[in-house]
Amino acid sequence: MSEHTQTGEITAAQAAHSEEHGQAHAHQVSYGTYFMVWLGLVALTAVTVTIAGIQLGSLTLITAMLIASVKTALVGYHFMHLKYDNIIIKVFVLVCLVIFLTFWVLTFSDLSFR
Amino acid sequence: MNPIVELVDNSFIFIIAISVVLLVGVTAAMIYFVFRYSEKNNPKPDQSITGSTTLEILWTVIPLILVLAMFFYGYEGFREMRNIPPNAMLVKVTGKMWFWNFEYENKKTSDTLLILPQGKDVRFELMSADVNHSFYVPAYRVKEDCVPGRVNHMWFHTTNVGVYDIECAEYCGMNHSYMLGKVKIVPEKEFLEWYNKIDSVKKTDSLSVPTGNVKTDSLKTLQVKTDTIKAPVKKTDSIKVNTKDTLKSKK
Amino acid sequence: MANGTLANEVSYLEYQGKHKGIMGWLLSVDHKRIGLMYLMAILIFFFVAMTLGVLMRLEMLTPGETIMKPSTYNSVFTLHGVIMVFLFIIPAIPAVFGNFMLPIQIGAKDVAFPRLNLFSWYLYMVGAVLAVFSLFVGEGPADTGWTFYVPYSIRSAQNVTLTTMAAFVLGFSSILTGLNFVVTIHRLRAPGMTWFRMPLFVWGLYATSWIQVLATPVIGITLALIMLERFMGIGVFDPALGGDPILYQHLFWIYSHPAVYIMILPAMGVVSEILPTFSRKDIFGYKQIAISSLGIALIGYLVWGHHMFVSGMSDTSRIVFSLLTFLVAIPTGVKIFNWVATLYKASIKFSAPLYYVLGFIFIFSIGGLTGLVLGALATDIHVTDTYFVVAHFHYVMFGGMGIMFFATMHYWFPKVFGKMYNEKIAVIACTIIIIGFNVLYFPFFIMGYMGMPRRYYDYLPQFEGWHILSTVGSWILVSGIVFMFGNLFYGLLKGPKAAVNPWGGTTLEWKVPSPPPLENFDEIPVVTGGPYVHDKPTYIMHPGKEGINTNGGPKTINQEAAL
Amino acid sequence: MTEHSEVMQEQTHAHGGAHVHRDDEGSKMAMWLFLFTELLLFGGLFLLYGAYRFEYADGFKVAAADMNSFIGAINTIILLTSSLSVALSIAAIQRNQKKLTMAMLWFTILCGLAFLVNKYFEWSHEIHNGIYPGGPALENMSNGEVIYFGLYYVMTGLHGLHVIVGLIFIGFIMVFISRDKITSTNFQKLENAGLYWHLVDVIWIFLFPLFYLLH
Ligand code: HEA
Ligand code: HEA
Ligand code: CUA
Ligand SMILES: [Cu+2]
Repeated sequence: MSEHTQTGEITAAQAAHSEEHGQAHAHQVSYGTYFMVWLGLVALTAVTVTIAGIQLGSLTLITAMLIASVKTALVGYHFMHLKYDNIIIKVFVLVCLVIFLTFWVLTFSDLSFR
Repeated sequence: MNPIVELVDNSFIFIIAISVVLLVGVTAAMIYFVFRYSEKNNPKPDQSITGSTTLEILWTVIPLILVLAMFFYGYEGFREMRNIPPNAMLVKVTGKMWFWNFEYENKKTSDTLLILPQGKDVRFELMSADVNHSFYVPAYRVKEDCVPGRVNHMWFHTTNVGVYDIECAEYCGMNHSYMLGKVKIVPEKEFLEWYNKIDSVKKTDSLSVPTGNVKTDSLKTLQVKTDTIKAPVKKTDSIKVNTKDTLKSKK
Repeated sequence: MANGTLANEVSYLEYQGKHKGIMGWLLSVDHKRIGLMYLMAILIFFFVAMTLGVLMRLEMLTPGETIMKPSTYNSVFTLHGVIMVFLFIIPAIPAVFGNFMLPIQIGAKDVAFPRLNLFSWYLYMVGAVLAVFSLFVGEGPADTGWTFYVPYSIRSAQNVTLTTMAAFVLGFSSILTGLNFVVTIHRLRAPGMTWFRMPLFVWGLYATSWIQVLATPVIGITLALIMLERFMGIGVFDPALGGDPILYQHLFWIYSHPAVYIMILPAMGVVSEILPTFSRKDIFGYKQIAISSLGIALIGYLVWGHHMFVSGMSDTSRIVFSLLTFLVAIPTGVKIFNWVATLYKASIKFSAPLYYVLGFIFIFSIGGLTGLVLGALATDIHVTDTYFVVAHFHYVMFGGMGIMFFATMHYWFPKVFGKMYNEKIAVIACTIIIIGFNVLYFPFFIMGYMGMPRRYYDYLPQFEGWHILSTVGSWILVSGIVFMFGNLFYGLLKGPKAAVNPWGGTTLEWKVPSPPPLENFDEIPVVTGGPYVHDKPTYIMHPGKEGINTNGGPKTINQEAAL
Repeated sequence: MTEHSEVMQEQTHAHGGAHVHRDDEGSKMAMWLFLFTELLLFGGLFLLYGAYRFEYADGFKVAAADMNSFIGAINTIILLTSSLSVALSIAAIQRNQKKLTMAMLWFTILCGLAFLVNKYFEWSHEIHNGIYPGGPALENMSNGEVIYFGLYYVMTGLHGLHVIVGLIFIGFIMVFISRDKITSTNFQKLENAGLYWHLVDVIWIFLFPLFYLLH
């Protein structure tokens, strides 16, 4: 695993550049913020469990997935620091998600019409 | 005439014709340029040529139109293949390692040899008893996989009297290449005579034909050599009928 | 600085570091040495798989048993396919020449993660050893075809587990290489090397790397599931337990279709390098070629279902996949047309690499255009799983990527080894290869349309003539290939020393010595223009000496480059 | 100019990672790319889950009724909390609070272990009841249930494996911190470990409702 964290060489341009955002991208987030996010996550967990208890039919799955997505967004945005990340990382994440989504859509173009 | 065969062959010719034109064009231009603009003939290259928006648009849009046409032709043939006539006669086809089993509507069964009346629409329900197979009749340009656990469909219209090859086109183990069969098209009267005979055909039925290059003994060995195969399918009753199929019969 | 210059006079081949002799290679994290280690390993497996191919042709020379039993034949084509796909064609150009040239072409000293790079090589070797191992233990190698379709792959008593494990490990090697390249391209470009000043080979690798990262994990999990299914019977793919074999095919092709563009995009990148060099002229439509690489990669994700047109997939799905399939032809066509247009009003120096490229354009077009026959529903249903498909993919894989691999070996030979080969013999060998290739594979198209199914040990009498012709073609091809490798090998041992820039290339690798020094550049160059400009220099090789302030002038460019 | 040529000189001497300039941004990018591969690795399984859930909706419901959603919920909270502590450890190292950083990471490891212990009891309970691939209880179950449990074991098993890998990753990071290899100005390794841990958390966020809350 440590292989991935190993730093690489960089060229002059980036070396000069890194003073701005290559290295010390230390955006300090207050402990309180993280705590609030955690509270939100726990609350959402409670909501999912409660909703699963009531009979909502096909809505159960949809709400469960919606809540899970919101939780993921919270984790990604705050805990994983996507909020402060370079735009390029955000684009990467988007590309990955879009491609993953197309796998679903196209597979279900088979399953749901079979 | 058989409409599927015609549609398949026509779309093949259509695609190949366009392809040949493109291939010849590209190759000819390439070879011409290599000679015309060789070091000797053109010592000074024209460095000002780096691209052309007009050309880029042309060779994006024209190919787009061409491929959409190809798609459309392919789609038309496909629609015919999936458009099963409602009163087609039904034959259930089961692929087993490594032979074909056919069951007619009156429960008459036959292995390897499929006898059909001339000039009829025939619908096939394709099933498998073990692994994937693919029921392929090159003369009618159709094939469809036999997948364990489900039922697939296929149909064709029988035309000329004669004997045609059946091949298994999905790899299914050691004797995949010997999983052959024949479809014999006979005049309707002759068919009905055979069809209404009570007992099912044996492999050595008088109507059977030598199966091409397959040595007769290889037909005998078909079922013995199962040694490379582990346990057979556990529940054979799990084959479910595919009710949600989009291919509604022709109204 | 004096120290650095000294170190740079020693080529990477001669450099003696901490470790001497063979360990200096096996533990080297230098991208060039790793590239060469890949080359050795890959060539060995290429020879093995080619030999298997020739053996198959021998078996098909006569109907019935010629030299092997049916079960042997089944293992042979499986191993041929697995080795060709996972051990040769996917890693070949990226792992060998990508590793070697990518850092140099973007003006960097190494890839972003040199140690990870070495680790990928070791993973590759582990996968390779597993594949070879499967030959000798238990019941022998898998006999499922390289597609490992269930339920046969669950039931077969052969060593399917080992073979899938090999493919699994190789997948991770491929992922890590891709990951390394993406970061390298984003982070290590020399000052002034904007996205649209990158050589097109780099663009090809960039698109390829993204496919490696985003598609390969899917096959990883799929193959792992096959292993689990064999060990424990978890049921997800076993129809006896309710599993759906068609779902397996979806997962397999979600990776394996994009994988065919992993195979071809780097090769197309090399085409875009060789053409401007020997045309002595800028490439035609640089941006379109660059973007079309991304286009192919992207659309490549959407078409996997065209391998399943007769599997029992829903009709809606078949129609959607067929339509999407045709869209890939557009960016590919854009590339082909731009390449041909590059030759227009050029000043062409005819040579072996260029000859291979011309062969590529011709042969790959045949392969690609017949891909359209497969993409159209009606025709595919007739020819799928026949020799038509076998012909198609040998035309695009061998005739496309394989031929370009040969071209690449010739083109960068002087740079990699610092030696020259015999040009005349190279041209003759290329001619024999192109002729042999077509005699070998063109009959497959005809047989396929006549209804000769693939993976057939035996065949019906109507195909005999075509099979004989094709087997004869394989002998012509063998002689051409032996000739070609012999020539290269002789050049390696006895060839004259190569100049820094024997072809008059314009990209950065032609600005460093042949073979390149350990760290490629003693000073990171500054880029001032496009990669294929022939009439003026577009690189400043010693910005320090010339007193160029790389930090001052092209600031905006730097910012763009940093993305 | 002066500052710049220094950088380049440094580059000249450096080789093979011996004395190289750091590129945190590149390191982070690599980590994200690696997370994508993890995501798609699980993605294949999620796709299978979706497909079979679609095909065998009833069987899945029957099977899920067996699951103890209480344990599932507890485990969810445990993982969420461990995610918080990893995030806090990064915030702490930024503020140069080494002790707090280490404490937070210890806490994370404890959470991870608690999660695994819970999983262990859950699995052994089911295995005890004969519910496992090829187990006696599955004999009488419908196809949907068999596949549900097949996927359950594979997905939670693979996830558990990731928890273990994440723990080892964090363990290494703690060694680095104690040796001051990771500091308030050089903590990308910790950040990467955090990213990995959060991904493990995110996957569980989906596994939980899919396997436990399906009544
Ligand atoms: C290097 C690998 C490679 C490449 C690049 C391609 C490229 C393409 N492939 Fe191929 N393919 C394979 C490797 C590859 N393939 C393999 C290995 C298999 C079999 C797997 C197995 O089952 O074992 C396969 C199988 C396969 C099938 C399934 C066949 C079947 O099993 O039934 C199909 C179906 O659509 C297909 C289509 C295409 C298409 C449309 C392209 C397109 O990308 C081609 C685009 C190129 C051109 C179109 C030619 C050049 C363009 C012009 C000259 C411009 C003008 C063009 C037009 C106006 C149209 N391929
Ligand atoms: C890059 C990919 C690649 C390449 C280059 C090749 C190359 C060849 N292939 Fe391959 N082939 C595949 C990929 C490839 N194949 C795949 C993926 C399959 C599908 C497998 C499956 O169905 O699962 C397949 C299937 C396949 C089949 C179909 C099997 C079947 O369906 O029944 C056949 C049949 O003839 C065949 C033949 C050949 C031949 C004759 C060569 C020839 O080109 C080989 C030429 C060989 C030489 C020219 C050898 C020269 C050199 C030496 C012998 C050594 C000399 C030594 C020194 C100089 C030191 N291949
Ligand atoms: Cu049955 Cu092939
Ligand atoms: Cu494909």
